[in-house]
Amino acid sequence: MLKTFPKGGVHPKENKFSAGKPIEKIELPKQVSIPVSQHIGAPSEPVVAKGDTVKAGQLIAKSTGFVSANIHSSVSGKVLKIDKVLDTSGYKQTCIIIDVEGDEWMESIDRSAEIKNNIDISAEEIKNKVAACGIVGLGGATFPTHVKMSVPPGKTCNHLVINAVECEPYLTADHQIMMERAEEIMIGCKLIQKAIGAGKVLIGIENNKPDAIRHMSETAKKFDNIEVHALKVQYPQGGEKQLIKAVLNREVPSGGLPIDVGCVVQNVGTAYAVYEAVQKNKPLFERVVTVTGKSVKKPSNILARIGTPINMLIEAAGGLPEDTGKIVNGGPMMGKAVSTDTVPVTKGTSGVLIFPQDSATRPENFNCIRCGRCASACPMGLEPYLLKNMTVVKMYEELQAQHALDCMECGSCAFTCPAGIPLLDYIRLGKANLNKILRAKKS
Amino acid sequence: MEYILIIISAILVNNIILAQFLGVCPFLGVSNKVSTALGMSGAVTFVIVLATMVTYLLQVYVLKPLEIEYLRTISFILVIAALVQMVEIILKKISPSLYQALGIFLPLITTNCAVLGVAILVVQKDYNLLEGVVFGTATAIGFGLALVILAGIREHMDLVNIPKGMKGVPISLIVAGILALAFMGFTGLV
Amino acid sequence: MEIILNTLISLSLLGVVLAVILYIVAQKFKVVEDPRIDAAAAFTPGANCGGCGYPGCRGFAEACVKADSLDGLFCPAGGNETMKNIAEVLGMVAEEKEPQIAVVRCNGSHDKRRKTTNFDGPSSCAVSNTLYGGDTDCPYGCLGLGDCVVACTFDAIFIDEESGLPMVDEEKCTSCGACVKACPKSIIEIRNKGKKSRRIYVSCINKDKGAEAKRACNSACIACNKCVKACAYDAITIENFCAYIDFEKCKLCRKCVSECPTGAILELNFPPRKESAVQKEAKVTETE
Amino acid sequence: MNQWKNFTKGFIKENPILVLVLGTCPTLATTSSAINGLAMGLATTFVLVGSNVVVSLVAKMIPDKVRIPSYVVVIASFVTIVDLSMQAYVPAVYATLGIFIPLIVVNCIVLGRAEAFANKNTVLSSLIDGLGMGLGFAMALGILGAIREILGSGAIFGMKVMNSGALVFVLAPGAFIALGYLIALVNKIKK
Amino acid sequence: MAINKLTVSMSPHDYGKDSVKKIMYGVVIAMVPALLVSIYYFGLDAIRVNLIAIASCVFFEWLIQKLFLKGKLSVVDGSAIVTGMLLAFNVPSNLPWWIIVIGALVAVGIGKMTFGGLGNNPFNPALVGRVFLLISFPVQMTSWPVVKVLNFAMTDAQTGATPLAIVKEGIKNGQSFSSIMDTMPHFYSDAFMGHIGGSLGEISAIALIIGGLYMLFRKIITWHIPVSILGTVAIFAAIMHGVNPAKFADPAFHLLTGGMLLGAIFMATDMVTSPMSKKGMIIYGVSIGIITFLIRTWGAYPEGMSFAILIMNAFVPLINRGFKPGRFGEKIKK
Amino acid sequence: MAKKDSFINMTLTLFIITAVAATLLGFVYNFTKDPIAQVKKEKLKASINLVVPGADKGTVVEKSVMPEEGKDSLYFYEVIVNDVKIGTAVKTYTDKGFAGRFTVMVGFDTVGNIIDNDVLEHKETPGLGDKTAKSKSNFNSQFIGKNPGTFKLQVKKDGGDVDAITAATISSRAYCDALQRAFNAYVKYYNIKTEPAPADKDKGGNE
Ligand SMILES: Cc1cc2nc3c(=O)[nH]c(=O)nc-3n(C[C@H](O)[C@H](O)[C@H](O)COP(=O)(O)O)c2cc1C
Ligand SMILES: Cc1cc2nc3c(=O)[nH]c(=O)nc-3n(C[C@H](O)[C@H](O)[C@H](O)COP(=O)(O)O)c2cc1C
Ligand SMILES: Cc1cc2nc3c(=O)[nH]c(=O)nc-3n(C[C@H](O)[C@H](O)[C@H](O)COP(=O)(O)O)c2cc1C
Ligand SMILES: Cc1cc2nc3c(=O)[nH]c(=O)nc-3n(C[C@H](O)[C@H](O)[C@H](O)CO)c2cc1C
Ligand code: SF4
Ligand code: SF4
Ligand code: SF4
Ligand code: SF4
Ligand code: FES
Repeated sequence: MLKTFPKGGVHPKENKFSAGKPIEKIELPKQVSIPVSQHIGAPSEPVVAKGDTVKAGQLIAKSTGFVSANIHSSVSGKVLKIDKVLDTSGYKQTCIIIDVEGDEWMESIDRSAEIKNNIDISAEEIKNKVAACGIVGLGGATFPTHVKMSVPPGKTCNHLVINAVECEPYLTADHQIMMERAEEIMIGCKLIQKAIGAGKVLIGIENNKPDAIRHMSETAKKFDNIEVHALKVQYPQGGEKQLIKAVLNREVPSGGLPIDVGCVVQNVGTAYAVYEAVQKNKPLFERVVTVTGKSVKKPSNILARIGTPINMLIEAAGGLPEDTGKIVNGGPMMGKAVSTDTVPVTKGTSGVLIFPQDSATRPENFNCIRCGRCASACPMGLEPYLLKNMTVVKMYEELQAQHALDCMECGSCAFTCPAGIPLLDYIRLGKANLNKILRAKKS
Repeated sequence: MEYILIIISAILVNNIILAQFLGVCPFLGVSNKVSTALGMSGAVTFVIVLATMVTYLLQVYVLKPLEIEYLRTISFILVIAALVQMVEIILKKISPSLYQALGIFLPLITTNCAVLGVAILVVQKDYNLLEGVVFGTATAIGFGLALVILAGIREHMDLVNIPKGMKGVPISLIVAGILALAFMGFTGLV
Repeated sequence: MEIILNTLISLSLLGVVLAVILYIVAQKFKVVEDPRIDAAAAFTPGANCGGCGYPGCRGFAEACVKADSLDGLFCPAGGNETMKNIAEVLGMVAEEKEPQIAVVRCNGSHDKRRKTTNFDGPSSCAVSNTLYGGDTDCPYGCLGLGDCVVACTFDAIFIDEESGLPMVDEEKCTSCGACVKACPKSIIEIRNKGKKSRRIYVSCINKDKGAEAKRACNSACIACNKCVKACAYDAITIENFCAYIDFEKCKLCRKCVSECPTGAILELNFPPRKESAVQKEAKVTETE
Repeated sequence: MNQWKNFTKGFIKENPILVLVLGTCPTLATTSSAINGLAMGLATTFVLVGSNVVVSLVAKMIPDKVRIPSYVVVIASFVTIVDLSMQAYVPAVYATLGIFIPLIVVNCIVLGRAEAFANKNTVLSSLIDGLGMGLGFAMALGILGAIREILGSGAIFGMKVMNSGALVFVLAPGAFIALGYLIALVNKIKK
Repeated sequence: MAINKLTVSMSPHDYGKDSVKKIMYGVVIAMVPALLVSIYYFGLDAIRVNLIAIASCVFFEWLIQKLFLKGKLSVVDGSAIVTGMLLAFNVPSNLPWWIIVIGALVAVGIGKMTFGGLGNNPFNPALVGRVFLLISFPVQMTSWPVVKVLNFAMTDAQTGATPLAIVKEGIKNGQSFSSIMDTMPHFYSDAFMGHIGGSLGEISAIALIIGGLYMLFRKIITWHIPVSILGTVAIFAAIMHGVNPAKFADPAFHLLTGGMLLGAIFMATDMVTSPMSKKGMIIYGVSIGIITFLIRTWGAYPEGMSFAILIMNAFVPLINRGFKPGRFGEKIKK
Repeated sequence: MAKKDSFINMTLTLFIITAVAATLLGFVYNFTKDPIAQVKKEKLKASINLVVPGADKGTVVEKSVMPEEGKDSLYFYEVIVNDVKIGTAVKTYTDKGFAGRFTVMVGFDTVGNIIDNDVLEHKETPGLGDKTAKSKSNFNSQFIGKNPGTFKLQVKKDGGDVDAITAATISSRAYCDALQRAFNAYVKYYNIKTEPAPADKDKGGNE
């Protein structure tokens, strides 16, 4: 039997239309707008001013705290202004808007195609380079990678778990990067492994990517202490707690972090970015984005510069279909719907999903019929219907007692609910309000 | 066997609330939360058992020999009132939180028909002291059972959308009605 | 006769014995609770709306009894009368409060604010607000899903069909502030009711620069400073590109209202103006 | 206080059963027919008036700690009087109301009125309050009794109007259900 | 290119295929075999009772929604049809139409809509209706027409008793279980096929089991509740039968008669009124089994399934409180 | 408003109140004692009179008799008019009712014929089992004048002579059981010779 996590989970239709499509580059946009907050943590502070000329890879906003990340220009050109622009979060955000003049990269970046596989650099230096290059988790959470690499004193990390499950339907970016850049990824893994002092690297890949499993296993043979694990297809295997459970059968305690069970989890894309940062001095200013959808003409995996408006990517994928009803930034289970097609690609944009009108709206909803399916589907063992009801009647203390904060917003509950109840909408609200109350209590 | 029959009868077949209609006011009043319902059940059990014993002695050693059994009501209720008052005073001191939770319902135990009802039933059924105590305890458990069930259902209903006009007492009564309907299934067990 | 004697003796003996026991118990387990709490609680409206900031009416009564003075304690639902009663019970003086009322500080009705997206989710402002700024270009404006309506225990606020904005019923509103707490956009403010219920306020809270605000909503405050200049009493300040009228300072002269080029300043319950010249002027500026 | 208002409040506005929801046990137990309900209501009214008057007379003299025992004695005396007289003079009615007569003593409204009204009001007000509350109680019992009689046995005041009824309504479950809907209805009307 | 107004909503953006409607109509389909058997044995009456029950349930739901409850009309969700059908399955086929209508009114009106409609009711509506009728009209509710092809004795007129009643009465009168069974040759095979007296839908074990398997296959229900009910009853019956075979019926008899299968498969599994967690479901099922056995064996009523389910419905909120799913990462305290 | 709680006044108040109440009640009791006793007597009389007409004109002698089967004793009320025993009312019971104990009053003449009979107390289902009462149906009139020695006190279904109430066979059976118990005790007590009771005590019989 294939490994997987034991509790809950769902299996949405995979719809991986863009699988196997090679990563393609698209032409540069006329203008990019680069938000100063593309990660979890404090927003960065712009270090350029209106009128400055910048090169691709040049630092344009500096990290402002421990949990924060540097931001670099993705093109060369002139800073038009620093202004508030609607970004993928649905709110206006400070962005650095650059008129594109060309594609001149910083000289320090090694643009050669050669794979640099010798690791002759200390752990400390790896962390510094990763921090300097503004690497954040590309698995969706955009947590600054150098922070994760700093294992807190008193804790040890014996496993680096590489998250290559790509459990979200539609998305194929990780899949494709594994097919095209396996060796670089392995070197990236080795780098992270060295930085955190982990003994072993475990790569978890879901069984619906047999070619990737084969290719990665082949490549892994060239390196020591890297294992590839095939996993049964089940959403949300990519959730780090689930992944650790599936690969290592360890359970991260409620409210705890992977490091509490001696693990650090990184996405494959992140590993590649680490390779580029450390070996090639290349800051994170472009990433692979899957552009897909049922009515999209040419589902593609596109290497896009940060700050490119997503309508350019859609254009490259054959244009916006007539019947578009909803555009989602990210996967269908956890992505955010955007309110216009002009929002920029950020470090967290793993996919651009286009839903036709008829599947853009939610299914008809009924009263909860207490079928308990949401509770069975919840990988965290929560009772989503209860959390929702408690949010509605504002029972926050009870919410906390019912472990509402353990919810990782995977959406399995809402996916599975036959009554079409927007459970997660309420749970999110409940969590937000509860957090507000807890914060107020603390201070 | 005798005692088992008394217990089954008092809890299931002739449930004090669902079949005998005694103690309905606190049943409706203190059933909005399971925790308070449990507290109330405890308090009622305590008072019922104590009251059964005292009134039994009163009946056997005072009223009967003196042939003044017509004073049963007045003397029983007097004893119960004093008892409840005592429990209230003591509770206020030793467990203010429970006192707060039971709030106005403690004095209501005085006027809880169940307490007087049990005392009178024990006399009517000619139980001896032990039977009386068993009967009293079982009745109180039956009361608690109905109370806790209703509280559970009401707690659940607080979380869902009950039609406005039905909220509170009406819906509790209807739940009680259906519960009584269901408990009729136990008819004939004893 | 014997029966009567038996009755008399046994019953009164019972009475005496119980009284003695009760006395002893009462002595042993004495707890003192201030009886004034109940007295004060009797005067509260019993709505348990939480407007006073305490958990329920009794909680408020308790706070009043415990406090040295009634400063800062006020029951918005019961108003001055309740406070006077409570003060009387407690032998303190109640602070007179000017009557207050909730005002909705968004004027972006359907015709003034373009809808840009369809929100597909539960009809709740709080939920919508966790997702994004709203279904119009103005991320500050009212979402119109009526959380405030749900929060109001006095049925004093409702969504006007035509404008899609909440309206406050002056008769019913007790200024308890429940709607203020419920609104995720912090649009509702509790303001003095004003003489004869007349009020003037800026019905906008946007924090964007004028041009941007104007793009999102026709009646946004664009921070043009005209009202500030017009006000002879220094009642208007502009902060974060939005004007605010201090109700303590405002003398209800209405000059600012006619100055505002977007109509963001609202006046309520005033008699109609005599000359419409000023308004006309305003219109001219608006079309410019 | 306006005595008329004081009197009428017991009928709808503060109806002991339908609004205050006190005294539910006798309400449920004795309303299997209209006539039983009314009889119980009237017996209760008598006790209520008597105890209200006496309590309002003696309230000032009673120390707090023995207040409830004292009131209870007053109430119980009246109940015993009713009990004995009914046994002696109307045995037929007594047979059906059975154990519920002694239980008037614990009917929450009696003590409730003594506590909430009689002990702070004049004798006259208390009398009127007792009368109004009592009659309101009797009225509600009568109505509930009539409903249950019609639905349960197809009769009203003993006269057959339908062939048969749904037995449940003369049994315990029907009592709860009928009262539930009646209260819901009153809530609606009051609004 | 100008785009139309985009829809914005929270994640997830993909949804499972199942819906309340599909579940409810799935249950209806699962009941079809039992319906066919009932038509086979009771003739047009079976159709009549079903039609009246379904139509009145749907009608009352619509009416109450229209008159008293605001919000969108919910009759399309199909739950009223299920309730109607199950009500019909639970009554004798010769029940007068007006009693069926009253039953539907009680089921939908009191049992369901009073609580706000689908999903809010703590008690199983069809059972509320059925028990209400049983208590209110005991004569009509306990005169079962004899199935068409008469096969066992004890039938004076056109109505007869159910095997459960026959056995219970016989045992009460001092007959032994086996001697009673002798009067009903081929009892087990008849009961399996449906050739016994009883309410409309409960007679055929095979049809009910087919329905149950279909629902299991469609994942409408899980095995926990039916298996724990049937298992408990079987165990208790086996023990008692072993102790005194004359006074207590054997397990197969218990499982095949009365509303045992109908209740265990279709009524106790109503998700609205049963516990959420698997552990809870087992507690619930075992308790139903015990209560049913208690009533059947020592109570006044020959059949205890309906009562047992209603009683356990009342405990569901408490069970849900007590039996939470295992939280991820809670056990491990480092 | 109320007085302070001191030992003296608590005790005194309760004392006075109970004393006053006691005196009052004592008088009421004295006053109603006799009418109540009267009423009780009449009630019993009335039910005896129903099954043994004429009892109101004569005297009644109460006896308690233990039956052969069953835990509790039966009550015999011998009715003597003008020194002649015209019959005996027997208060009998059965535990075979649908829902518990069933108390029946039956009157026998001196040779054991049933004069009349009625239910005193029962817990049967209203509308079904309660038809055994005289006021609800004429079920029990079929026993009038019958002698259980010859009239087989079993429902027809069980091979007896009794027409059962539709859908309430259990209650009907129980009723017969009560009558039979009374008859057996009666016959034994007075040593009356009747024709031998039907020999084929079959399935309807008792343990
Ligand atoms: C429900 C859920 C699903 C996720 N699925 C994936 C996934 O498919 N692939 C992935 O790389 N990360 C996924 N993540 C993010 C991981 O939990 C984790 O943040 C990530 O693997 C850490 O690596 P990074 O910091 O390099 O992104 C998911 C998270 C959640 C909560
Ligand atoms: C406050 C905070 C502190 C964190 N500290 C660490 C850490 O010390 N080590 C680590 O490996 N990850 C750390 N993380 C990252 C989380 O393990 C996790 O990768 C991140 O929250 C995104 O995961 P997700 O995509 O599964 O939600 C931290 C996260 C947060 C929110
Ligand atoms: C709700 C209900 C109440 C019943 N009440 C009685 C009753 O009071 N007396 C009785 O003999 N049988 C009662 N029964 C039992 C049935 O009517 C039983 O089928 C009947 O006694 C068998 O007799 P039959 O052969 O005349 O149908 C009741 C049954 C039900 C379902
Ligand atoms: C498996 C299953 C069993 C059901 N059983 C019943 C039932 O026994 N009685 C009933 O009224 N409705 C039943 N329903 C329909 C529906 O859930 C029921 O009407 C709700 O209780 C109404 O809120 C069932 C539905 C499902 C899916
Ligand atoms: S979104 Fe939260 S509650 Fe829902 S299934 Fe996922 S973890 Fe559980
Ligand atoms: S899945 Fe939906 S219908 Fe089922 S219990 Fe959860 S919220 Fe209710
Ligand atoms: S409108 Fe607001 S302030 Fe006024 S009463 Fe309602 S909730 Fe309170
Ligand atoms: S004022 Fe606030 S709470 Fe009220 S509808 Fe508007 S956004 Fe919602
Ligand atoms: S009357 Fe209130 S508890 Fe019985």
